[in-house]
Amino acid sequence: MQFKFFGIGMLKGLAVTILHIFRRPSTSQYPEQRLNISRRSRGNELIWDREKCTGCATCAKACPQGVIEIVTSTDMADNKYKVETYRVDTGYCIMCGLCVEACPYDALYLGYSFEKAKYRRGEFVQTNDELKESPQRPASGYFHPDIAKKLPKQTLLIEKATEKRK
Amino acid sequence: MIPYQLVWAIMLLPLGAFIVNGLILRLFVNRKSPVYGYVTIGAIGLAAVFSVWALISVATNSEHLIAVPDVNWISIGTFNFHIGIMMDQLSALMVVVVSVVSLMVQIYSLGYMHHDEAGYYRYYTFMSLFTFSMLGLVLADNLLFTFVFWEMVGLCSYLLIGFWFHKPSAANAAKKAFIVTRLGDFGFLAGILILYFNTHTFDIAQLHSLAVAGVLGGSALTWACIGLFGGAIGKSAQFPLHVWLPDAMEGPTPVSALIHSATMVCAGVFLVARTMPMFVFSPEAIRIVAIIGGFTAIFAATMGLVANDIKRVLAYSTISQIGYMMLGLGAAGWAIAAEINSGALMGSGEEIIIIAKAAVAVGMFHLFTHAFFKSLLFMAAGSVNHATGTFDMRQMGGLRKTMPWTYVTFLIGSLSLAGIWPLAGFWSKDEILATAFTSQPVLFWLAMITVFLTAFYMFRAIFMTFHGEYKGGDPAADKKYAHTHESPWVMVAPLVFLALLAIGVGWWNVTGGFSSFMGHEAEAGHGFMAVFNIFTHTVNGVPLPLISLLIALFGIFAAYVIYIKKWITAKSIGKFFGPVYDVVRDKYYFDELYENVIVKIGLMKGLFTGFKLFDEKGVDGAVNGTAAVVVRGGKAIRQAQTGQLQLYGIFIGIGLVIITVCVLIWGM
Amino acid sequence: MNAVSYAAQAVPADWPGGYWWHWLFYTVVIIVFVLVMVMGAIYIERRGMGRMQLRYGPNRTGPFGLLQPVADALKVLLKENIVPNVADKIVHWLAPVIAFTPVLLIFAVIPFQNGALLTDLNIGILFIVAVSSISTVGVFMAGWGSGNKYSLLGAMRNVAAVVSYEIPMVLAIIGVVIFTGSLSTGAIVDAQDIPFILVQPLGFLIFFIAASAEINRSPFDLMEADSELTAGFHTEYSGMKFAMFYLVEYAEAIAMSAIITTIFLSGWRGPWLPPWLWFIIKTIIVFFVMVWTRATLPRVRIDQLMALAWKFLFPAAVINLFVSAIEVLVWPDISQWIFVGVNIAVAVIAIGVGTKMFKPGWGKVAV
Amino acid sequence: MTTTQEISLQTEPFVLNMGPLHPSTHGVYRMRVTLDGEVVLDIEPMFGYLHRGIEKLMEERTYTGCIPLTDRLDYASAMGNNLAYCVAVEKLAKIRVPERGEYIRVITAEMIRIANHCLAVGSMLNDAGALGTPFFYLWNEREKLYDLFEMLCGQRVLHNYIRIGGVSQDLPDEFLPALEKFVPQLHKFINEFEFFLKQNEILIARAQGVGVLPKDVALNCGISGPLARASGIKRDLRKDDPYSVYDRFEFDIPTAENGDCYDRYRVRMEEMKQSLHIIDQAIKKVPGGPFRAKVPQIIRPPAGEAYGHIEGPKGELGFYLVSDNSIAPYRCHIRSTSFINLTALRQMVKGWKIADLIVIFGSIDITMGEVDR
Amino acid sequence: MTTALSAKEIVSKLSAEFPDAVKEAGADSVLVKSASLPAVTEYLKTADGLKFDYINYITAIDYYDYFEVVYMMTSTEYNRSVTLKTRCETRNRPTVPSLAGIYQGADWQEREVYDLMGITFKGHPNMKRVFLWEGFDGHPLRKDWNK
Amino acid sequence: MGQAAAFWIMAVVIVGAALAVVFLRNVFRAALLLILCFIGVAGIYITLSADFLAAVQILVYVGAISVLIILAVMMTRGGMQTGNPSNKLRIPAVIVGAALLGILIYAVTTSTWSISMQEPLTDTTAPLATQLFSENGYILPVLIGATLLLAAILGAIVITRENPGNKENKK
Amino acid sequence: MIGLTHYLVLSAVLFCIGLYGALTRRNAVIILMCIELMLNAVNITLVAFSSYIVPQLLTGQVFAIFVMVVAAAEVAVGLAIILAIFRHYKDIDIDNINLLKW
Repeated sequence: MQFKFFGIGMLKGLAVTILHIFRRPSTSQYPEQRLNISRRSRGNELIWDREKCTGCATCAKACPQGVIEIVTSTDMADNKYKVETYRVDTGYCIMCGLCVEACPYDALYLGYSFEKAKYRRGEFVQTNDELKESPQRPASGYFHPDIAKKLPKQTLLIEKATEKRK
Repeated sequence: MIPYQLVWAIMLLPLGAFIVNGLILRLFVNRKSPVYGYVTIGAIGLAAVFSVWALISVATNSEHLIAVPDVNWISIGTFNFHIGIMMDQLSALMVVVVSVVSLMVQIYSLGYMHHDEAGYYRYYTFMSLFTFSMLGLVLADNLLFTFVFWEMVGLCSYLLIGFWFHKPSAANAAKKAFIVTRLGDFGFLAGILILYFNTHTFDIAQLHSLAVAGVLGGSALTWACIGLFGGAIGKSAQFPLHVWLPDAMEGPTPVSALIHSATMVCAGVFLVARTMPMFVFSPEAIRIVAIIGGFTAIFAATMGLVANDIKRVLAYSTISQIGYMMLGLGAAGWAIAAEINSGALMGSGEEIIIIAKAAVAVGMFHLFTHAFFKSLLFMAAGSVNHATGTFDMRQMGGLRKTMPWTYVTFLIGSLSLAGIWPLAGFWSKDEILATAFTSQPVLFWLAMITVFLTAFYMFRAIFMTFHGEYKGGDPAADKKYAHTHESPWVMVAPLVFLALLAIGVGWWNVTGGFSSFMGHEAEAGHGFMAVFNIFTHTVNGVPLPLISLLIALFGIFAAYVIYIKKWITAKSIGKFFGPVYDVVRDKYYFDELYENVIVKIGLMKGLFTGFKLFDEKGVDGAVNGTAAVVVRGGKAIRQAQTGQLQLYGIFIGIGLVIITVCVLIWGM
Repeated sequence: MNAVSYAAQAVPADWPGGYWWHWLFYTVVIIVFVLVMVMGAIYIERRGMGRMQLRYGPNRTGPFGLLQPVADALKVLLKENIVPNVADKIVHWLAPVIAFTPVLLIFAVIPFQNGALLTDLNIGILFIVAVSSISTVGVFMAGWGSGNKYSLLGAMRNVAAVVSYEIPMVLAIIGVVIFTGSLSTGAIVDAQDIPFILVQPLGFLIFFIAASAEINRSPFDLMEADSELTAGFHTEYSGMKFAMFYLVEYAEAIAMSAIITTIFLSGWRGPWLPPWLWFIIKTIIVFFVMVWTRATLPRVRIDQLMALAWKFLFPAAVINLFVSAIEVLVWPDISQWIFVGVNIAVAVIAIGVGTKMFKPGWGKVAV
Repeated sequence: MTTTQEISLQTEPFVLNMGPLHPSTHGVYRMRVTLDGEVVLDIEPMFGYLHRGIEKLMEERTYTGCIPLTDRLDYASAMGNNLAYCVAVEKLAKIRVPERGEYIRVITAEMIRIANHCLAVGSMLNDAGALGTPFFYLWNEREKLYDLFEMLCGQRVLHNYIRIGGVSQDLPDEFLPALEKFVPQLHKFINEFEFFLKQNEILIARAQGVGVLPKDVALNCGISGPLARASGIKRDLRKDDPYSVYDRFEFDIPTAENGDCYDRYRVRMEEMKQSLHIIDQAIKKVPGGPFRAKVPQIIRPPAGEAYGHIEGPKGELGFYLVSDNSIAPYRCHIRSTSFINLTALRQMVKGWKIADLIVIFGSIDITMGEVDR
Repeated sequence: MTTALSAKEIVSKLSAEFPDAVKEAGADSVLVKSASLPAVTEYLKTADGLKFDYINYITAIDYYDYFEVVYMMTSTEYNRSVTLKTRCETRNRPTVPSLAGIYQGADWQEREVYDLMGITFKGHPNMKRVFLWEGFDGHPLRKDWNK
Repeated sequence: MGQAAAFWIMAVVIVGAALAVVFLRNVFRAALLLILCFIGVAGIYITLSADFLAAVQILVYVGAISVLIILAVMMTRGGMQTGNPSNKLRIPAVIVGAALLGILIYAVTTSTWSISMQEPLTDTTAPLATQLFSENGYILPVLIGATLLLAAILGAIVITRENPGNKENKK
Repeated sequence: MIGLTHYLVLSAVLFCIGLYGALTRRNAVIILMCIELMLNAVNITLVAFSSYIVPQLLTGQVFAIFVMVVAAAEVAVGLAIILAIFRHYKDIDIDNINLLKW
C-alpha cells in the first residue's frame, strides 16, 4: 500500500461515510410501509377469464414450462369449444407472462399480488374457478394497458431520491 | 554577546538544510527545483548572520572567547567523551570565512547550476553537508572531532569533485583527490593517536596546556606535530601531495570556489594554526612547516605560469598562496620556538599559549583575505565559463566588453592577489613578507620571487581572457557560445559583494586591528592614514612594502609586455627556456612519479610481492601445519561423536553433578 | 510481604468496609460495565454502520431496536452447540474462555473516575499490554482446536499480526510514559492537563492503528475476514461459545477504546459533566471512530499488514519516542503546549515522509 | 508492489477447499486451492453445481419460449441475455426490428450494463473487505434501475422483456421521465463514489498491480468485455460489430493498460459513465412507431445456422443457433462470457495471496448461472 | 463491423497452403478435415493478413450421422471472423484434434464439448468433465441421450 | 498466609504444566501448557514482589516466545504427526535428572542463606530502570543484550530465508 | 511460612524437569520448550535471591531481564534453525538430524 496521497484518499472515504449518516436511508420498512408495485407486475397468481376464453389452447402452446392444461369439449350448439377444465400448476409457473402475451382473446391476466404463499404443494394446482379474478386476486396490467391505467402509480426510489434533493 | 545556542546553530543549520534537502524534500519536490537552493541559502545565510555576530562578540569580548557548554556523548568507564565547541578568535574568524563564502557560493550556484542536468537536489544536498562539516571542523574543540569532520569534508570534496561522475575525468579526479588526501590523513590520525596515548585526551585546550607544561614534549610531540602537519599537507595540497588539487578542478566551479580555494584546502592551515602552541615547542616541526610552505609557494607558482586552463591557473595559485600562509605560520612560529629554546621567552603557561596563538595572526590574516579574493576569482572564472563554455584561456579573449562586471571583479581579485596597494592581498602578503624577512631571509627571497610570479601569471590570465579578440569559446559546442553575454544577476551579485570584500577586508589590519584581535598587544594607534603611511614603513630599515609592491607591478608589466604588446612573444620565451618550460608544463613530472615509480614499482612490485610471499609461505604454512596436526588428532577423537546432541547433554549433566558433588564435598 | 497485601497497597485505604468490599464492588462494576457496554457497542455498530450504508440497522426489537443485542444474545445462547468431529475437544472448549478472561482483566486498571478503579497498579500500562497479549492464545487455540483449515489460517494470521503490532503499540505507549514518568494509569490520567492526543498525536495515531490491528477491527480484520476465510478462527463455533467470541470481539474493542481514552484523551477528566460520564462518552466516541473506519475502508492484505507494522508504524513509533525523549530530556520544565505544536509538526512531517517512503513490499511471489 | 519476490519461507503446501458454499464465490463455485502459507500455489476450479442443461432445454422449447430461459443464464443482467438471444434468432430468421424497438433495446441494454457493473464493482469491493458500504451504495443505485425495469416489464430481475422482432410491450408513459431523472442523479452518484474510493490507498494497495492479466494472455484465452479492455484490448462489439442501432450513438470505449484489478474497477466505472451517455442520447432520439415487428408467436426459421452476439455487460455474449425449420432450435450453443472469462483465473492468481485470489475472482465478475448454464 | 471472411477467400488461401485440408466451403464457413485442423488453425492464427488471434466459441452439433464441431475465430487486428467446421463420422468415441495448445481459450470449451457431447479432443492436457460429475451416464447434448 | 497459598498454587501449576510439557504426546497442547507454566512463573514473581518482571514475563514469554513456538508448531505440521516421542536415553536422563535434583535440594536445604530482613521494594520499575540505565548500572550489558537481539534477528532472517542460489529443493 | 528454600526447590524441580525433557524428547520444538523451562527455573532462582538476600538492590531481577533477552534471542534463532531444518528434511526429529556427526 503506497500512500500516494498521504492517506487523503482514506480521509475522503471517511468523509463520505460520515455524511451518509445524515441522509435518509433508502430502506423501506416493509410490512408497515408498503410501496406500490409496478402496474405491469407479473405477480404470482394467474387469472383466467372464463367468459372470454375460447379454449383455443394457444396459451398452453406458448407456455415454456407446460403448466397449462386445457380440456375442452365441443359445444355443438354454438359450434364452439367449451372449456371443461383449465388447470394451472402454479408451482411450476415461472411468471414469464408468455401465455398472457399469446392469448388472442385477452382472457388471461397475471396477478397483481405478491404475498401469496401456500402451505402445501397440492394447493399450487389451481383449476377453473380458482383462477377467476376476485378482490383477493386482483389482475395485473401486464399486457392489459386498460387495467394498468386504473392501478396506482408505481413508487420509484429514484423519485424519492430526487425529491429529497429539492 | 551571542547566546551559545546560536553558536551551535551556526553549525547545525547547514546540517538541517542537508537533512531537509536530502531526506525530506526530495520526496516531494522535483530534483531540478530551485527549492533545494533556497533551503540551503536560507540556512547558510542565517548561519552567516550568526557567524558575524559571533565574530563581533568574540572581538568585543575581553577574553576573546565564547564559552559553550559541552554535551556529553559517550561515557564508558573512565572514558568520557564530550562534544564541544571552541569559539575563540581563530574559530570565529574561520566561521565567518566559511559561512560568508559559502553563502556567496550558494547564491552564485543558483545561476551557475541552473542548466545542469543533474539538477539542484544532489548539489545542494552535498553543499549543505560540506558547509556543515567545514563549520564543524573549525568549531570542534577536540582533535577527534576535528578528525571526524576532516574526513567528512574530504568525503564531500570527493562527492563534489565527482559531481559529474559520468565524466571519467571527474571520477578519476575525485578518486585521486580522495586517495592522495588520505595519505596525509594517515599522518593526521597517527598524530592524534600519538597525542592520545601520551596524554589521554583529545581536547585541544588541554593539549595546549600540557604541551606548555612540558608533559607533552620531546620526540612524541615532534612526531605528533609532523603527523598533524602531514594531514595539513594532504588537505592543503602542499608539496609533495599537491597533485590532486589541479585535477580537482573537474568539479563544478562553485565547488572549486568554495572547497578548493577558500575553505577546505585552508583546513590544513587552520589545523596548524589551531595546534600552534604545540608546534612552537617542536622546532623541528615548525621548521618543516616553514620550509615546505616557502618551497610550495614558489614551486606552484612556476607551474601556474604555463597552465592554459584558467581554473588550473587559479588552482596553482591557490597552492602557492597556501604555501604562503604556511610560510607565514612557520616563520612566526619558528621565531617563537627559537625564543623558547633560547629561554628568551619567559612567562606562565597561559601567557605562552596566548603568544603562540597570536603568532598565527600573520598566516591567518592571509587566509582570511585570500578566501575572499580567491573564491571571487574562481566564481568569476565560472562566470566566464558560463559565457564561453570552456575553461581554456586560448579559446577566450576580449570578454572585457561583453562581461564588464565579471571583468572588473576579476581584475579586482587579481590585483588583490598580486598584492597591489591598497587591496586586501597587499596587506596580508606584506605581513608575511615582513615576518619572513625578520626571521628567515632565505624563505623571504623565495616569497619575493613568488610575488613576481603571482602578479605575472594572474595578469597573463587576465590578458588572455579579457583582452584581445574573442576566439569563439568552446570549440566542441558548435557556435553555441559565439556570442557572449553577462551572467545573470544571481551570479554577478556575489561577485560584486566579494569584490567589495576583496578591496576592504585588508584594512582591518592596517592599524593592527587584526593582530590585536588575534592576541597581539595592540599597537599604538596610527589612524586611518596608516593606509598611506605604509610606503614609508620599513622593516629593519628596508622599505619592504614598497619593494614588494614594485616587484608586483613589475610582474604585471612583464605580463603586459608579453601578452598585450607582444614585444616578446611567449613562444620565444618558451624556446629560450625550452627544457625548463617542458618540465614546468608537465608539472615537474610529479604525476608520472607517483603513478609509475611509487605505485607501480614501489608498491606493486616490491611491497605487495613481499606480502604475497609472506602470506603464501609464512602464514599459510603455519595455518596448514596447524590444521594438519588438528586433522590427525581429530580423526582419532571423532570416533566418540555420535552426532546426537542429547547424549552430549547427558555427559554435561553428569559433569554438572560431579562438579556439584565435588564442590559440596571439598568446596565448603 | 505477600501477594494480597501487595495488591492491597494499590487501592485507596479509605474505602469503607475495607479491602475485600472494594474488590467485590469493582469486580461487579467491571463485569456489568463490560456487558452493558458490549451491548451498547453492538447496537452502536449496527445502527451506525446501517446509517452509513443507507440502511436503518436493527430497529424492531424494543424502542429503536435497543433490545436487539439482547435478542441476539438470547438467540445465540439457545442455539445448538456444535463441536466438529476432528476438533481437539478440550482446546476447542477452552478457547473462548481463555480469550475472554484477559479482556476483563484489562479493566482492572482502567480508572472510571478519580481513584475509582479495581487496583491502581504501578505497572498499569504494562499490565494492560501483557494481559491483552494473552487473549491471542485463546484465538489460536480456537483456530487450531477447530480442525478447520480456514480457522487455522485465521489463527496464523492473528499470531503473526499480534506479534508484529505489539511492538509499535508498546513504543507508542512509551512515548506517553516518558511524559508522565509513571506506568500507573491513574498517574497518566492525572498528568493529562492537556490530553495526550495533542501532545502525542503521532503516538495516538500509531496506537490507534496498532490497537485496531490487535483486536481485529476492520481494516485489519484479517483473522476473521469473512470474504476470504468465511469467519476465520471462529468458523466452527456456534451457540454459547460463539457468543463468547462475539463478546470478546466487542469487549476488546471497548477495552481498547477505554485504554485510548485513558492514555490519550485524559480519561475521566472533563468539565461540567460527572467524570464517569466523561469516561463513558469518550470511550464511546473512540469506539465510534472504529466503527466509522470499519464502515469505510477495505481490508488490507496480510503482507501489507505486516509491512505497515514494520515499515511504517515501527519507524514512526521510534521517531515519536525519540522526539518525546529529547523533549522531556532537554526541556523538562517547559509548558506542554509548546510540545503540542512541535509534536503535531513532527507528526505531519513523519506521516508525510513515511507515507512517501513506505513501500508495502512484495505482493506476488514466484511459484 | 508488482515486483515479484522469491518465496522465502516455504512450509508444507496444504490444500484448501474453497466453496462451493463460500461467502465470496458468487454462487456455487468451488476451487481447490493449494496454498503455501498464504500464497496460492495453484488452483483447480470446479463447477457445474448450477448446471441446469439450458442448452438441452432450449431444444425442447419454441423460439419464443426460450427467452425466459435466457433470463436465468446471467441473472444479474437478464436483459442482455434476452437481447443476445433475440439478435441471434432475428439473424437466423432474417427479421427486421422497427426503429422504436431498437431504441428501447439500446436503452434497456445500457441500463442493465449499469446495473451489472454496480453489482460487479460492489461485490468486488465487498470481497476486498469493504464490509458492505460501497456495495450498499451501488446496490441502492441498482435498485433504482430495477425499479425502472419493474415498471417496464413487471419484474425486477428476470425481465423476459425483449422479444423476437422487438420488445414485448411499449414503454409506459412515466418511464422516460423517470429515466431522465435518473441519469443526472446517477452521474452525481458516480462522482461521489469516485470521491469515495478512487484514491483510497488500501483499495489501491489491494487492487493495483494485483492479478495482472497481460494483453496477449487475455487475447489467447478469448477474454472479452471489461476484463479484456482493462488489459488494453480495445475491442467492443458495439463499435466493432454494431448490432441494433449502436452505430448511431457517440461513445468511447474505456480501456486501461495494466490489466490489474484496479484497472478493471476503473474500466467498469468509466463504462457506466459511457452507458449513461448513450442513454442520454437515446432518450432524446426515441422515435415513435411500432415497437415490435409482426412476428408470429411461433416461428419456423429456415434451416441453417446463425451466430448472434452482443457486447453484454460482462463481455461477448453469443448464441449459436442451428435451425431445422421446426418450431424449436435444433441446437443452441451459448457462448457464455463468464465461463470463458474464468479461463484466465488460474494464471492470474498464481503466486498471489489468498486474499488476492478473492479480489481477483471478484474483479472478473462472473455469474455462476452463466458459467454452468 | 466484424465482417465474416468470405469462405471463398479463405478457401483459396487455405488450399494454396494445405492442398487437401478443405473439404467443403459453405457460404461463410469452411469445413476442414479433422486431421489437418491444428495446422490450419495455426496458420490462421499466425499468417499475415489473417491473424485470427481470438477464439469466439467452440461447439458441436449432433446430426445423428455425424458430429460437426464448429470453431469461430476473430481477428482483432483486421476485425474479421471465420467459422471453421470439422466432422467426425463415428458415434462411438468420436475424436477431434485439440486446439488447446494453440488457443488457451479452447481448453475449457473443449472440455465442455467433451462433457456434454462426448467428443474427445486428442492432445488436450486435461480431458475431464467440466460441469457433470465423473461417472455421469452419457453425454446429454447428444440427440439420442435419454431416449 | 496469602503468599503461602499463592506459592503453593503456583508451584503445583508450574510443576504440573512442566511435566505435561515434557510428557504430553500432543505438541500443540504441550505448547499451550507451556504458556500456563509461564503464567505460573509470572505468579511466582508477583509473590516475590517483582511486579514489573511479572508483567515482562507475560509480555515476553506468553506474548512473544510461546506465540512464536506455536507458530513454529503450526508451520511444521509434518513433524507434528509423529507427536512427541522419546529417545533411547530415558534411563540415563532420569538418573542424571534425579541425581541433579537430589544434589540441588540437598545443597539448597543445607546451605545457610544470609537472608536480609529488609522489605523488598514494591515499586520496582523505577529502581530497575536506574539499575539498568544509570551510569553505574548495567548499561554496557544492556547494549550488549541489544546487540545480541539484533544479531539474533538477523540470524533468524538469514537462516529462514531461502538461499536464492539453491533452487533444486523448490517445487 | 514460605521461605527462600521453597523457591529454590521449586526452581530445582522445574530445572530438572526441563533437563529431562531436553535430554529425552525427539521433537526439536519440544526440546526448545524444555530449554525455556530451564531458563525460567533459573529466573525464579535469580528473582528469589534478589528478593530475599538483597531486597533493596534488585540485582537478581536485572539479571532475570538479561536472561529473558537471551531467551528471546535463543527462541528466535532456535525456531529459525528448526524451520530451516524442517524445510530441508521435512522432519524435526532430532534423532534423524545428526549432521553434527563428523
